[in-house]
Amino acid sequence: MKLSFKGGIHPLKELHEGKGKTSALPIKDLVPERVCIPVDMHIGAPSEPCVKKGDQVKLGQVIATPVGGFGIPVHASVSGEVTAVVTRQMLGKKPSTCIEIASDGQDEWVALGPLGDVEKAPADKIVQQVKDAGICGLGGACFPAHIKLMIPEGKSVDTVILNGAECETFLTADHRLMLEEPQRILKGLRAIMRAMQVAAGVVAIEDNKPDAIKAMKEAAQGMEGVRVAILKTKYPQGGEKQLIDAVTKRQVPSGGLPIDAHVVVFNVGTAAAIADAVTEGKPLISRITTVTGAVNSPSNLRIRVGTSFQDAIDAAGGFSEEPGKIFAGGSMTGLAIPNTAISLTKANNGVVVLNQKEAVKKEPSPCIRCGRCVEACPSLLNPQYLNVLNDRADLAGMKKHNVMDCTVCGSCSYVCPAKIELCANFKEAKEKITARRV
Amino acid sequence: MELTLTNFLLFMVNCILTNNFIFSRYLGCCPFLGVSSKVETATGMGLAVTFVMALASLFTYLVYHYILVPLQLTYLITISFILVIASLVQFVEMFMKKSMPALYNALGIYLPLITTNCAVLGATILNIDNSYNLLWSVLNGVFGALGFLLAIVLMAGVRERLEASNIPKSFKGFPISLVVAGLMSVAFLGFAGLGKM
Amino acid sequence: MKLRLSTGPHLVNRESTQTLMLDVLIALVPTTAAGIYLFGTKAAWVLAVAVISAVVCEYLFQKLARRPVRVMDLSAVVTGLILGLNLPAEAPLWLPAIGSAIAIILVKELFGGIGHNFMNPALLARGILLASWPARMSVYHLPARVLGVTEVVPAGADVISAATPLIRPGGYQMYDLLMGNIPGTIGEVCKIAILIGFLYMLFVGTIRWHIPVIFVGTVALMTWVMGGDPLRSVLSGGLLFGAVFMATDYVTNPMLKVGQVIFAIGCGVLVSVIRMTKAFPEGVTYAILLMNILTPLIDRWTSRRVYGMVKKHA
Amino acid sequence: MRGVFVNGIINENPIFRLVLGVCPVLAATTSATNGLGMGLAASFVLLGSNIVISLLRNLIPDKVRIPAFIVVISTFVTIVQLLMQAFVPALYEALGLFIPLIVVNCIILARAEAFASKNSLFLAASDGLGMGMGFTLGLILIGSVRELLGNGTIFGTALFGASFEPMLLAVMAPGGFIIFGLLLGIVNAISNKLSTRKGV
Repeated sequence: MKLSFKGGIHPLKELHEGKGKTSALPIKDLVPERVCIPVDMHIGAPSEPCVKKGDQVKLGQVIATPVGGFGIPVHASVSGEVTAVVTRQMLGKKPSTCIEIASDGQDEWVALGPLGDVEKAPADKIVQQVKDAGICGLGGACFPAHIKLMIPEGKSVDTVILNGAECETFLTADHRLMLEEPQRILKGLRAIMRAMQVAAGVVAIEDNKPDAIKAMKEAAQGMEGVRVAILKTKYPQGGEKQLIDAVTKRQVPSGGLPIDAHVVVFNVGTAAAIADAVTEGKPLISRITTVTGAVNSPSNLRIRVGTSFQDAIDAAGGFSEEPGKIFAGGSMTGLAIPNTAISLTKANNGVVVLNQKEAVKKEPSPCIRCGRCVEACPSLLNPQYLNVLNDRADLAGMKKHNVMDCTVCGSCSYVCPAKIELCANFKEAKEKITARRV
Repeated sequence: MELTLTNFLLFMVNCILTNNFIFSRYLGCCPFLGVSSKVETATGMGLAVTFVMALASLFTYLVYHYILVPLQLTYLITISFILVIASLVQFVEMFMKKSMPALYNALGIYLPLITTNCAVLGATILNIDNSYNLLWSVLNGVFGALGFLLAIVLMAGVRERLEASNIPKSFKGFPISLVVAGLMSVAFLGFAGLGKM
Repeated sequence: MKLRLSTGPHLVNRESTQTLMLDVLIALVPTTAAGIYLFGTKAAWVLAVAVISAVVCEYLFQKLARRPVRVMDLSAVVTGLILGLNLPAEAPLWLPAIGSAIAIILVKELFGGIGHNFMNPALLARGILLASWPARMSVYHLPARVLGVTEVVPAGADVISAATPLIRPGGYQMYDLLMGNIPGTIGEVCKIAILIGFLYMLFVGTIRWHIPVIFVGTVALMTWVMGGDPLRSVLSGGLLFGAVFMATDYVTNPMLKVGQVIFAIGCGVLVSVIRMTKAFPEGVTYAILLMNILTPLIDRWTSRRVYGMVKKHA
Repeated sequence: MRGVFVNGIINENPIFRLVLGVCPVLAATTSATNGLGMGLAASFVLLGSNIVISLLRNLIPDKVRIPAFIVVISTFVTIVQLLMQAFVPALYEALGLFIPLIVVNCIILARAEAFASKNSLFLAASDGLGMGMGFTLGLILIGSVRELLGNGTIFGTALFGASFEPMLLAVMAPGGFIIFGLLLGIVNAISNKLSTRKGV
């Protein structure tokens, strides 16, 4: 029986169209001439650069040391010479310090310290190895993985879920990864289960990727405690709360974390990175990103962290027509970028280019109370009433009506026939509420 | 009109729905327009009016039949009734302030408004015009007030929702409330057939 | 290269207010066609005047009040057409004209335009017309032509002083009720056409089944409980047309499904009660209007459990 | 003095500006004649009570102010009630319950409280007249609009031909609310336009 959750939107033809362009294309490697790696890619204090202009660095060498409990080190994603340590405006709100490295084309690895086979690696060392490899969630949040591996006092975890849903539009990175390297992912899952002493591991995949489901099932044969769960294709199935609801039928308590529902969720890409760190001691220096939309040859690229958007787009054959808007990620939760000079980070799972026609702004018209947004909201909120409160700038009222439980998934804005930007309003309101402690 | 279940139900439906104090008899429109911006305040006002109407019907009936009629002073009906109601409200306010503080601060603020409420005096005079006996007078008062409560709560519900819509500037406030009341009373015409005694 | 910066989602559904209203119009085509076929060109004129008057009134009001003109979202056309279908074919042409003016200006635009009216414009206009010109509104002639096969209907104009066959002694066979060979307003007679429209709207997703099915079901149940013939009660009067096209008007019914169920049951009960009193042959108009008034309170008092409203798992 | 009189009619018109005494306004405007009748009755009571109250304003102790006003007003109402029953029974029948209800009409109590008890006899009288006139004019305006729509006549004289079909709703309860609401809105709109043009 296919698992699913309440609410959400059923993808229409044009949503699927987005994935069709790249779901059959194998992953191509891209080694750029130049990278510009920001030091604040992860959630937590930005790391402190420990190299200066002119230093020679090898592939995987630590170029910024972690700061604070959440901090993780930043590694060089190409071997070559550090050309500059400068502050530049990236995707974040404030400019961030970045380390530019010009590649020497050798791709020569620095000395690595693997822990060996995942089944025999010492459990307590895995967490430190993951931290030293600078691994953070590749699903889009980039939350430091080693923090999730450590179970805080008084909490318990009985299931680890690998998020292979990839419910976002246009993106096929996880899909190709599951198809081409299932063993790496499952090794990573075993490593996580070993580190957290958890017996059950579930890889959750949407039923619009049958080939990936088959590949993962074959790879998981005989693996103890590992199973593949098939989910109905519906957006936002990949959201942590919706995934936990679908797989374990438990709900993350409002204001709580997945661990309050005894579950931890990792992206399949993160698991693969953990496998590399444990078995080969390799830090996280590359990730798979789908470059698609108005580009001549849409493709799935294994980009190095710090590659500029322009290099990624050129590798995908450059613009096929005058771009109107480019966003990092899928069309539902992607962040629009101001220019193509900024660089891709560990969190960017996609680059989508829209032409002028698709990018035009749709004029909102008055709400006709049609109730489609209420049906679509996966957090079971009432977006229509929240928007009425938002028009009155009644932040306290919105908080009382659980706007903080909104996961900003965009389903309500997607279905609204009056084209009201509900999701944008709620995102802004949430930021104001946290900022002003309403 | 003897007290049977059908008569009781018909009378209730008649007072609350068919001949609603506000929508078909125009009694009590001032507080109806004034106090119906919030559902909480509207319910408070409605309950206060019900409370006072029950007592008013009782006392005015007694005053009329045991003072005015024997002394052939029935032409003093208006003066005596309004004085009875005014003093009643004063007394109820003092009584509630002392012994039911919770109820007082919920309904207290509306009590002075009730003296100038046409519904109270109107109902008591109707009791006499229709020559109801004591029981039917009190029932008429209570059901009439419940009709008032229903109308004012419905109105408050609608007006709360209208806060979010951009009504033309010159229609904001009283004009739009009157139009809303008018449109509601068109719907209440549907009850014309009900409660035919 | 000028890149537009905005927050997600960047690609949205193609459905817009205009397409929704267009779907409602398409769903109304069978009913309109049946009405015009049954009642002849008189009916066509009534419908045309109703629609044109609605659109013109909306355009003028929005221009006068210096508001963005939204006539293109077809909501005025829908209101006009539904009002027209609510009128008898014999109605003099000034009736739909005034009716549409009331529906658009008094009930919708005065409250701030689409989305802000608290009662269904077409239905309230019918209520006002019924109260203002009762004679004109309740003169129903037997349709001029006949749909499908039926025994010979007396040729004479079978004028009924009150609407629909509820009153007529001897009543009509079920077949006539279904096909619309009965006196009534233009839109409510031919039940088959209404059902086609209903199925289309369900298929396209404009409306959900909850309100029409529960509304009609409640009326059938209450009629059965009170000893009447449920099927006949469902097929007579304006019940089907009201339940499918007017009770499902988004703006005036509750937002949450549980609220809509309460709304539908309320409508059903009120229709049965009003019909029982025989004051008005037609309870549907007033029942839906009364429930429209209750909708803000239903919305206020219904809520659903938000995701995560659970105590921390043991 | 003239200012006070005009003020009662225009700037502080009891119906369109202060929106007081809504019940009688709706109930008595089913026809222009009813409106006139109610207007005159209310004006008589208002005038009488203003005069008496301003005469006695120093004698009435402040504590017992409201009940005293009510006694004065209700005596005048009873007088009007008896006079109308005697001389214009048809009009009395038409207005019915709403004649005694003049006692609780907010305008009279408000004027007594706010104006008559604080000013000299002459001013109080002119204010009473002004307010009364304003009230009556308002009632006549609404009454004639409703009568025109309701049965095509004003003060009983038919204006349109026989073919005119009156809008019965206008003389029914809902019509009262709607027409009064619309007129109120239109008056607001006109006065807003006037004040903006004069830059007031």
